[in-house]
Amino acid sequence: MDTNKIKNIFTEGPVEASFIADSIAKHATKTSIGGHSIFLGQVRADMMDDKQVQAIEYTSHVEMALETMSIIREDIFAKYELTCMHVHHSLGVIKAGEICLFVFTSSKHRKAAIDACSECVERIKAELPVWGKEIFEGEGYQWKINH
Amino acid sequence: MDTNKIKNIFTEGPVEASFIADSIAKHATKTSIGGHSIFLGQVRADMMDDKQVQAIEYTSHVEMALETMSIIREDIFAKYELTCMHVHHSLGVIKAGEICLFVFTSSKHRKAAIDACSECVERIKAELPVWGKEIFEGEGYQWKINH
Amino acid sequence: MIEVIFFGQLTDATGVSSIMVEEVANTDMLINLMKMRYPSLASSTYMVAVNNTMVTENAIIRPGSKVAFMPPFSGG
Amino acid sequence: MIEVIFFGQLTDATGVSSIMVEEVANTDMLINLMKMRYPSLASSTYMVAVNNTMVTENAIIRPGSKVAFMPPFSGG
Repeated sequence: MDTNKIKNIFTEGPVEASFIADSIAKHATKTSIGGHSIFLGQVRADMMDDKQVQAIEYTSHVEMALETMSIIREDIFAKYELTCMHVHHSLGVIKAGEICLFVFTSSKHRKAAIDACSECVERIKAELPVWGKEIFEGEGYQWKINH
Repeated sequence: MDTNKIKNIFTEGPVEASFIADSIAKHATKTSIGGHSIFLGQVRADMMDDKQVQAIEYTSHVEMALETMSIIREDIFAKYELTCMHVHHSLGVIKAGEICLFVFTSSKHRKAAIDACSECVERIKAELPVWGKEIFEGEGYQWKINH
Repeated sequence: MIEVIFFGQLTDATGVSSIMVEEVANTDMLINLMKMRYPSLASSTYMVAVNNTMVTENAIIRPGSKVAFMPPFSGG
Repeated sequence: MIEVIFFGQLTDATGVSSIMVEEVANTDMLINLMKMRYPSLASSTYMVAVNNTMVTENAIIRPGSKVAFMPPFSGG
């Protein structure tokens, strides 16, 4: 694995709407793009018995996650005709209502962007060594399970 | 058709990144949402022979388009478990690199949001009476064809 | 009177986006009338909607209706 | 020495996120050693990666390696 190719995807804290806007605006100069597809993961205030999730604390085996993400990126660029793909995942405590995952794909035609975005999200959830600790209001926690 | 239910989707000019950011930020209070899916259509500077598209001018049979969109909205809410869905389509001259379509769906689980967004985009392109006039640099134009 | 509206590339064929015509009984008659007035319509592809509802067969046009001639959609 | 790191709910089982252990020849031996040291690991679900590569069968561990014990992923 050529480590020069490894991009960081992790950011401490939530993904802000203003960051997403900047990311979109940067693509205005890429006039071969016809469609963007964006997925945003948002922390839910789920109720478990009588406890409510107030935040998720994310941790990761960062080095391994970045290597895995790099492989996912290569696979997706090989499979779809994309102009670009950007992935941002939060680490640390992300409160309910905040954004913890931002996947952004762009292509000439919409289908490649939409399919690549959705495949990327599935692979991130299945393959990246990242863990979410659901912290309850008051006290207590449980470990998140991906479906 | 209950006209009270008919929401406007048209805006004169491009969809700005800051508008998209505001739209995302407004969902932070909806803590039952786990995933958002966004599609953005961007005007491409396509080359046709030796002429380059510098903008698309959009016109619509607005009244009919809004009635059709209202039906699409009802169908999609009946089919998918969505928290909300927002659609914005530009009218007037939209320059290459600018955003002309913004479809935004949110749900508890990602699959409903992603599938609903993609279906909504397909139906908008196939069913809404909207036309794009591709204006070339210099002079001349051609009418856009959807695939 | 009936309001007839043209969209997209059909406005290139007709040179107008909207006209008022005397009552005609149905869409077949209106289409024939329009083809006589704007001969290049004959070689155009379009759909017809009466009062915002698409019609695929000959349909009655009541006075005061709005009839739209629409080429294939190209939004988004 | 070998660095052993634990993630997610495994840190509840072990009480630590990272330890250094004397060389052991392979992952089977390391897993047994860890289960002896942290008995509640035996009832946990986890995968093992040696130097960021997932291993599914017994694998050699070279000195200076980093071995990760990882519960099912739950990112996104």
